Amino acid sequence: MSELDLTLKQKVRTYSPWVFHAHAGSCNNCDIEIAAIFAPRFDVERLGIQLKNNPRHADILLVTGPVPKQSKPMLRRVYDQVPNPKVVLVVGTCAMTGGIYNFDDNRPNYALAGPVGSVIPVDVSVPGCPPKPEAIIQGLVMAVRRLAMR
Amino acid sequence: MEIYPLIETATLMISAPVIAFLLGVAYCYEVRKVFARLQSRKGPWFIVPSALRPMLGFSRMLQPLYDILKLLYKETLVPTSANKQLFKIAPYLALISLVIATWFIPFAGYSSFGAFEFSLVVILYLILAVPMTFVVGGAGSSSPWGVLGARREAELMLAYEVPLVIGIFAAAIMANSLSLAEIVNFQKQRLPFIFLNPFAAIAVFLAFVGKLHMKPFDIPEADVEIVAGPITEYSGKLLGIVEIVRTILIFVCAALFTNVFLQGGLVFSGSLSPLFSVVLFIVQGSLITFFISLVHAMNPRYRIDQAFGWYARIPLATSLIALAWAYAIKFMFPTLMIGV
Amino acid sequence: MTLAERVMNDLRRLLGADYLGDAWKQEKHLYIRTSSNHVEEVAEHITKRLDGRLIHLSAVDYGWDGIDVVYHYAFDHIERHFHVNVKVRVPADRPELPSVTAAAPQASWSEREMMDMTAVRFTSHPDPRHLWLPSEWPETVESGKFDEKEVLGRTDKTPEVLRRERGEWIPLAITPKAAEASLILLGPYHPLLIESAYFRLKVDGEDVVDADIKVGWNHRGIMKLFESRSYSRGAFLAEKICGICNVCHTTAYLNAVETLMQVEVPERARYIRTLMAELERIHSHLLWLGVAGDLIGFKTLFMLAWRTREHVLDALELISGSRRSHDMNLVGGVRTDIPEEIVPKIEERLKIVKSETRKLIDIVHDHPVARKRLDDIGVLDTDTAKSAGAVGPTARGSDWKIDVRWSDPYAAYGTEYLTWDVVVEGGKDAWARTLVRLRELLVSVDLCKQCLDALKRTGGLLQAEVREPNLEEAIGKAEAPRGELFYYIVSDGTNIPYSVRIRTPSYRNNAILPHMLKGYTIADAPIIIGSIDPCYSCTDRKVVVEEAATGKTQLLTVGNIHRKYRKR
Amino acid sequence: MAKGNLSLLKEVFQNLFHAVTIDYPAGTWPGKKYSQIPVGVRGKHKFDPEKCVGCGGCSMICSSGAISLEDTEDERTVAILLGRCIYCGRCQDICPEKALELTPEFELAYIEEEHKGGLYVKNSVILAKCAGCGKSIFPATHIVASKRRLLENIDSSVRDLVAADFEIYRQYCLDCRQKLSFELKTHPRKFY
Repeated sequence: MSELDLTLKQKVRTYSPWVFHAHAGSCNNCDIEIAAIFAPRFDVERLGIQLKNNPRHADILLVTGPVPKQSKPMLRRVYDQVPNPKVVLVVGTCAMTGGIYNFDDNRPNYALAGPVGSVIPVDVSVPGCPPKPEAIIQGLVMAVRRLAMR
Repeated sequence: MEIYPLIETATLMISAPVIAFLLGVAYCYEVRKVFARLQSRKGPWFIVPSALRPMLGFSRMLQPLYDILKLLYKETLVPTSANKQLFKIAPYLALISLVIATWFIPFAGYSSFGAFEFSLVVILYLILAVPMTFVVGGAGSSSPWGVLGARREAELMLAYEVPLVIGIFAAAIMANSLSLAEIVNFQKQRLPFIFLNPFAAIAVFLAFVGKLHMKPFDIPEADVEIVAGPITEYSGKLLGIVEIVRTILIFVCAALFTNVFLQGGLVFSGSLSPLFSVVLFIVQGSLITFFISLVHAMNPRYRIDQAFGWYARIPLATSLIALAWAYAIKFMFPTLMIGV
Repeated sequence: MTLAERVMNDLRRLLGADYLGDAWKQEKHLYIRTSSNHVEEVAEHITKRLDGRLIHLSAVDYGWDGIDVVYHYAFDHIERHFHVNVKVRVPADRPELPSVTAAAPQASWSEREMMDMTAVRFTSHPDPRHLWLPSEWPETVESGKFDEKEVLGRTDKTPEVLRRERGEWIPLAITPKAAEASLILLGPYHPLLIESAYFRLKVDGEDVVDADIKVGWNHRGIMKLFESRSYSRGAFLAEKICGICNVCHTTAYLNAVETLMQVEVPERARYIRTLMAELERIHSHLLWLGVAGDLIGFKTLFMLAWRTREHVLDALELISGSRRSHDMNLVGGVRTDIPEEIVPKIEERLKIVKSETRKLIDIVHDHPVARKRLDDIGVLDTDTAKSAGAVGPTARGSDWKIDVRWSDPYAAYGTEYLTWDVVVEGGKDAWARTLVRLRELLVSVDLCKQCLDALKRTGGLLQAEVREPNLEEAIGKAEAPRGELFYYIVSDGTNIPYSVRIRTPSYRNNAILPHMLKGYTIADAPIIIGSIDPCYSCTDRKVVVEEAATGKTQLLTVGNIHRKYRKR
Repeated sequence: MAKGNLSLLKEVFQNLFHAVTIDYPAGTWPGKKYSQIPVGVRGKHKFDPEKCVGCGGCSMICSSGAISLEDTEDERTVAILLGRCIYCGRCQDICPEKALELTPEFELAYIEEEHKGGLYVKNSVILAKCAGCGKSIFPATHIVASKRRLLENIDSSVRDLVAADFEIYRQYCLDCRQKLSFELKTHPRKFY
């Protein structure tokens, strides 16, 4: 489906995605790279993307970190609070599989509740440790397209 | 009874809020763009690079409008613990009062009820209703952030409302009228009030900075302190209404300032004058918006007690000077002040 | 009489027959073995009389042989390199020790942590709540050295599930009743920090009356992971403890490992490590300046600082190939060289950073509103800083000169390599801490330049040959942007560490936060919390949980609305 | 007081006409599209299928356990799970044949539905069969490489002897070597 055939509803969703960043036990690398995409060098407000501090105002949920057991219910709750339609974008290796913290699948880390995908449905993933901000923007653009199709 | 004025009034009544909203969108965009540019960011693209045009359209000029439309298409969550009636009705109340306020504001000389004798008083009351409804909505949301935000909103309102009213009435005293159309007319024959009474202009400008929740007075919505303040719990359509209210409020404030202090765009008269006045009116409004966003970009946030103290000192003092100035001018140049 | 002799004499006199032996290891590290009778007196004597610091308290589980509890006292701020480690062995069947928290308040968190991680119990601890572990886990994790399977078997039960089973689960939600309570809970998801942290502020109107901090939500079990990988792989794990100060983490870890292996790092590698660490400090302080600006609502300062920071990241990327998480340090040296052609590029970026930093200092220094938000906020007087054991810029802003780079030089920080001064400010408030960081930025730029100059003259090896560890234990320290970073590694002679204990700077500073928050307003809370530059991924290598929610205090956070409260 | 405001005013007005933002998703030429891509940026992995011998050294050194070896009937697959890799580049450093490198391709975002089970970079090498029992043993190229390496490092006086021995027992799996130890007629270690 090409972008030209979008309805108004889908168009405005593409035009103004708002982002909430949920930190689920990551080491901070991905978090500061996410903050960096809102800083002057990469400023994603060009695309209409805004960082909101409130899940109730958000369309896209950015999640980082390997989800410690403690964070799991919180993450789930934040996900529930994002009004529909919503898209989950997972940033970083440890959010995707546990990365270095989940070194061996046979001997799981006692502290982790599994990757983000096991807690909430994931739409787009950005591998990297941490991904370069360009990669995060690329992931955001993918997420925006999915948001429009919801 | 003639039917023509009635039709004209009706048309103006319908078109005024729409125009106010669209200009508000433009001014909102300006705030965002200027804010971004001052920080050496690009902000929402004015012209989208060709590679992205299929996805993002030609220009992001209407970015605030897209935001609002998107919010209107979204799901709305209402916390069960909230006082639902208050919570839901508050944004609509604010919207209604602002729509009515637009009827009383002359738009480059055109307005539905601008010539009404006490239009200035009505407008001041109606724009006072906006923070009031935020207070009500925030308190009704039962979120601690909402309650804290409502409390701050009320305190801030007390702080900026006094210089605002005194400043505007200083101009009204000089013009000897409470009708906006009269005030505009008065300036048209003489000088804009920004030159006749600059103190009043400064006081009102500073009050508007607080009213529009720009830094250093974005205390009720201080994101790192109390999340989003009164609108923390709002989402989806209700948030969309709140955004519409904010958008119109920017226009109303800019237009009020233009009318009271910059003679509402009616500088020249002649055959081209209506069109020219409209353009000038919009440009003047955007200038005010520019200065507001400049202040917005250059300041951190005050604490609520500091903001209160600051308002109680500088803008209040300025507005009182403006009042004294108004009387002084009136007594010193009585001929200037009496109608021509 | 030197300080070392005095300390030894004092301890001999104090311990009497309990002085079971001593040994000098590393460079001026004294290890004293004693019995559990005199730990409190020793703590009191060292911290109060001799002006030493209690850095950390490690418990190492030796299985049936009992648990070694090591009290790490540092005197390096008085005499370089000088540390005293008091070791106590407690039996495995009755692992109890008196708490030293009353004598040395710094020990509070460390003791709580060790109670979580091992079976040791500190009797008479004033606040023996679980620090890291969920309160649902009655046993400890690391005592699972006995029966690892059993511990791991429990892992699929989350705290939520366990609490539900015990019938203590209360859905975290907003209720009108709770809204009346004047208890404001910041976090775990609060825009104040991009990481999750959890503060309880008891407020009266806007004024904070009482505060409690529950760090956590970030536990990744890293200390346990260290015990399952070799020293060389451990460096990469240390890199991932914190994304902001990863070079410092690896440097501290490798300082310990290299001491264990008795490997001498080549000179060029030392300079490269120092350069990376200093670039990282610039990046971290600029990041902090931006975040602090954001915390007082100064978005433009945030943008300007982060614009400048990009140049530092560019330089780091040029050197290592990655903006963050450089993976540069290896055991015995560094991985990649800095070729000559990129040195001028880095110098050019540093020049930009320097001029921009001066501009930023100008802006913040004289900005009336910014100063109003920072002056006299979050005052931490010198005595409290000393007794609570503040580290890094937090301590230096309170007129206390401690800096590992100066007091316990590692890499190329020694006077034979570089010349520089420790930045100390006497303001004791948030502004003083800001000023410390701003001035340190300029010092760091200068240090980087010195390193680059040194790289032009030095050559030779990048990595020394790696050997087997032949010491029993070693301490590695480094000055992270946030303060003193501490690693204690116990080796059993294999290529895998027997035990790793880490104390991060934010860990210590966080413990002081509740004290600093009292008496200010909610509006000040973000900048007070921000002024210590908290880094929760550092702090919470281990876990914390909010206590089982009792009826009265419930979480009132952004993050809390249960699904059943939704209405479409 | 005023000085700070003035320097800020000067700064923001300079910024007004000078944005540092790059045009990331849109830019047409790299200088404007990306911030910078210096030499040595660590992105997606790339195998050189000619060089890779399937020795598994990368899988052993990997700090995050992202590289796995999987043997099927006649192929060994070295698979790197991009969602687990921390891009430290140790595999690149350690690879004895220099067959693995980290390319500067860092834009790796993908839609989860399109790549269920994760995104892999894979390389397969053919496994040699044991002449005795027919089971698959080491990769054929690995055997060649290890012979080369062995001969490089061994004393020249016995090189021919070892080469001849290697040619014989390389055909068998470990079990068969043990079983056929006498019949293979290779020299025991004491000869060289």
